[in-house]
Amino acid sequence: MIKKISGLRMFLLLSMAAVLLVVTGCTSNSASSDQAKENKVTIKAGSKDFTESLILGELYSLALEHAGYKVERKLNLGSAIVHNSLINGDIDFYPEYTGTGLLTVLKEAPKFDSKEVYQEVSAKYKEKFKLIWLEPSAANDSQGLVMRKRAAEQYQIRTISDLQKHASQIRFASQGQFDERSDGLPALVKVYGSFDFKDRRLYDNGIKYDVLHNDKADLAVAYTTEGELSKDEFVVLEDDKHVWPPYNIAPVIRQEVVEKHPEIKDILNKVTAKLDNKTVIRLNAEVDIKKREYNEVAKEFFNTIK
Amino acid sequence: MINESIAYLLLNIDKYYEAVMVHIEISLAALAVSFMIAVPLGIWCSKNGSVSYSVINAFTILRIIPSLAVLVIAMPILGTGFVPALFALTLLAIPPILINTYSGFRNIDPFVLECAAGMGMNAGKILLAIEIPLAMPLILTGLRTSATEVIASATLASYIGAGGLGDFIFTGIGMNDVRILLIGGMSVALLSVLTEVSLTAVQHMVTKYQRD
Amino acid sequence: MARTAIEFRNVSKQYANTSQYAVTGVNMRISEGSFITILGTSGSGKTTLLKMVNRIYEATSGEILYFGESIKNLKIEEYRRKIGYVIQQVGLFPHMTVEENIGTIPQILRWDTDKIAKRVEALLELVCLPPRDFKKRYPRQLSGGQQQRVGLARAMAADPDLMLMDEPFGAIDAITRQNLQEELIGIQRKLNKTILFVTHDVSEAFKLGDKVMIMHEGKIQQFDTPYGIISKPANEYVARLIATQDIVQRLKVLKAQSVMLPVDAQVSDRAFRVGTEESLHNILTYFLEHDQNHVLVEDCGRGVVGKITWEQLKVSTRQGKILSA
Amino acid sequence: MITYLLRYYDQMLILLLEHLYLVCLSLIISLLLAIPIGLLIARSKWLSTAALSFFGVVYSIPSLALFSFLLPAFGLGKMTAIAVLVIYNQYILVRNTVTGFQSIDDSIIEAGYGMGLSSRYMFFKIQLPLALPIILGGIRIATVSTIGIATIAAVIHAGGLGVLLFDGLRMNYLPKILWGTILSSLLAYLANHLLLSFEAKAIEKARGECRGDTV
Repeated sequence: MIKKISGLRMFLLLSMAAVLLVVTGCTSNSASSDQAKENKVTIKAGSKDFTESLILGELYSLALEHAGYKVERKLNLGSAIVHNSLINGDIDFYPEYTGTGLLTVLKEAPKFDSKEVYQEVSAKYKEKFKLIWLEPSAANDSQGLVMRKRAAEQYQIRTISDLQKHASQIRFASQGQFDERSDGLPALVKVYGSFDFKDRRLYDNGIKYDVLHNDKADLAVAYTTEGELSKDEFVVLEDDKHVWPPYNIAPVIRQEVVEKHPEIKDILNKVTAKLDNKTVIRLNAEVDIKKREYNEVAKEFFNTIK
Repeated sequence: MINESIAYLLLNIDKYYEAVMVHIEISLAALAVSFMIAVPLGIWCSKNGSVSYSVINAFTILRIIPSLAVLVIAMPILGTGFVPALFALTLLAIPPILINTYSGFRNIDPFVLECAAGMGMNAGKILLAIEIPLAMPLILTGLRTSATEVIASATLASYIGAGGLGDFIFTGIGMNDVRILLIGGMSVALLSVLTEVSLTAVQHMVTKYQRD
Repeated sequence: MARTAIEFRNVSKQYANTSQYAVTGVNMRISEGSFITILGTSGSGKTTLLKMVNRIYEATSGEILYFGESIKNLKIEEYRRKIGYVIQQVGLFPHMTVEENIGTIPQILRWDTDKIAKRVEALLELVCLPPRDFKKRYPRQLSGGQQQRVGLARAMAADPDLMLMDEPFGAIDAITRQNLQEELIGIQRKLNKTILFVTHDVSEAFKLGDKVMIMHEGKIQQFDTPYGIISKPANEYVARLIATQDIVQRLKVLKAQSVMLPVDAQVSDRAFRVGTEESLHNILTYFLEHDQNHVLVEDCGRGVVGKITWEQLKVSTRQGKILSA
Repeated sequence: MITYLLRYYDQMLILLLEHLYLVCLSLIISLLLAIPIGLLIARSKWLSTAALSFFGVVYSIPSLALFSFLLPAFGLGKMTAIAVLVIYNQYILVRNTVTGFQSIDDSIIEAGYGMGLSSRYMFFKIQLPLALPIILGGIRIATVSTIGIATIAAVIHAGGLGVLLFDGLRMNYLPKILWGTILSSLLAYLANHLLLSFEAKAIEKARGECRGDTV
């Protein structure tokens, strides 16, 4: 009997060892690019946990690898912890949105000029966190509220002000954090007044367009570069009282990393320069609508710009 | 931290109340439906030796499927909200009740049944007056196991819009806000413990005859 | 004179969380080679007394000596290996074969395999289980009686000087129990072990014991031969205990030896002859069936040693009855 | 579905191996903790009731919440996941260890000690083999539930098959969800099967059953 136990243990140990070997083997394989140069510096790349951020995180990682860096990917982090991970040094950079930096991280008042917002966040980030904002993208992935076109027409809702008036007839599909985040519903309430929705339910962010499509809700939170918005079925409400600042994309990177390896700036900026709204929506759509893997889509796009 | 949690709770007491109600509602519904399916099925299995093996095996395999997977996979078919969550949770709750009903009936001393039949009871009377009361303690144990699992797993239903206390956990994770998480997590644990305690009390009452 | 195997010196036992003593102030000596039965109702302290001998329970006060040495000074495991221990529930190890069960202690004592195998076979023969059929079986493949036989064999594996038996036949049906009792008597005769045997069954106690120890409320009420107890109960309790047995039952436990009148070896009477161990019950039956008024008692090897008459049987029976009433 | 498999089998394999790694490592740690705890508390009725109630309450905390509670302590990734899985497993494993040892008939223990067997001998040769079927049953249940709960660990970036499920949910993409389900269920099924065969052998051994020759 004792023999049998040790047999079981042995089996577990062996299988564990095998797993370890394979896992480490695989990750190191994918990390080392085909043209590793003399500098074997490892950069830890992060991203948030939604499609666009994943694609961008992967895209920047590919650019660094192409330039001969080793990249350790820590993609798919929760939006709420990614900033702290960066400060802690768990990651070295991640793609962030200027508006999010302004409202959520710095908790400043909203501003509406892209340049102004960028200047403010980059100055304050450097001073407060020793973090550097690289060049921002042309793409602007603002927050928004999206409705099914039919419902919007039915209640004649075009702007968020209209929505506020008809809120009691509207079913809202939230994803939890929007109700709590300072640049989410609380910000809207401050500017537009309270929203007494007929119904409010939480759904995973990934299924919100399905929920709208299946008429389980009328209204959802949107990001303006989402692939689904390319469809005619949905309409984004106009933020007529300007709650939301512009949300341009830029990698935020730790100061010491940039100082040690200044050329990283150019490598990443070159990628950001290619990102306009059309491109980002197209990339998102490849993943969310055509159901391809984000790393594949990123690689494909990178091959066209390198 | 606890104070902050309580402050948040008081601020959102309406939402909390609704979430608790929805959580209880969905758990109770799942338990009720699975009880109504599993008990008759278990009885039937205990009397039909040949099928019992395959039925019980099938449900044991179903039980192996992670609850998250059941939930996510039910969604494209059954849509979002209450129905798929109920479906997933019911599937999760059936096996313990089924298996315990089965063994509860199987464990009854055949002499007792022989006596009852000898006294002139018909099959229906034996079932109601003898078999069900004797199997009840084990059936309730199964119900207890199911209840714990259902109450804990009902939090996952938040992902597909079924509401409940999972909303707090879900939001708490998204926000990385421990206050909100604490409210959700602790409430579910409390709910589960309360259920356990009350079902144990019921079980105690039902098994009175076993003590002196 | 036989040595003293076990001696109790003012032994008492009080369980934790109770105010009453389970056993109070027991003093006694048990000589080597004797078969002692301890008789009492449940709660009388009989099992406690027994289990203090192999230190399953520790005495609260007093001292128990094993061949003159205090058992507290002996290494507990080595000491227990010298004692055979048999309990009502048998306690065979369910995951070991009969052979492995019996061989447990010899194996620990590092006997060589051959010796163990031989020992196991001999013991199985002794308890009337053909080794070939039973060696490889597991306990659950045995009947209750067979299990207890294996238990007995296991207890004797390392040839202990002393056997402790706690109601070993309590859960066994009447007929099997009779057989086991007789086999046990035979084994004891053959091997001359010292046996302490706890039982609540009066006839079993009287049938098996050279001497019977009657326990009540933690105290020894009487410690004497079966005949001594029946003819002179020490007190009311003992009298009542044996009175619950009817006369015929009592005759079953009385042996020819205990009431016979000694006679000269040269008797040429052609009367019916019985052995010294024959029960008075059988002799009475003989008188009633054959219209005879005496039998001769014969000891194998020594010839006729005594005589029992109808009158005498009546007297001894009445004596027992009057004294116990 | 098949196209998805053909295209991404390498990624799926990595996730499967990650899952295996999570499950194996947390099971080993769980066992190393649970068996001594079980043995320690099995001696006292009071202690075992108290400890099991405590583990029972912990067990009833939803996994999603427990994962996030431990985030500050262990950080993102596998560490937290393993900690949570180990904590959950304690309930099942400790409970079964305690039951396993307490279910041994008292007469067997008494007979063993009465014969003069040492505690060490009693533990390894008598008690452990007799308690083994129930302990193995606990290990089996713990393994299956660990495989299930480990899918949720993807939320805290611990990898594993849950990534397929959550990504599928994020992309709202059925093949991914299906493969996640199939792989995790298959893993659980195989583990269940494998451990069941060990268990059957242990039961056979503990009960003393041989092929055929019952009386």
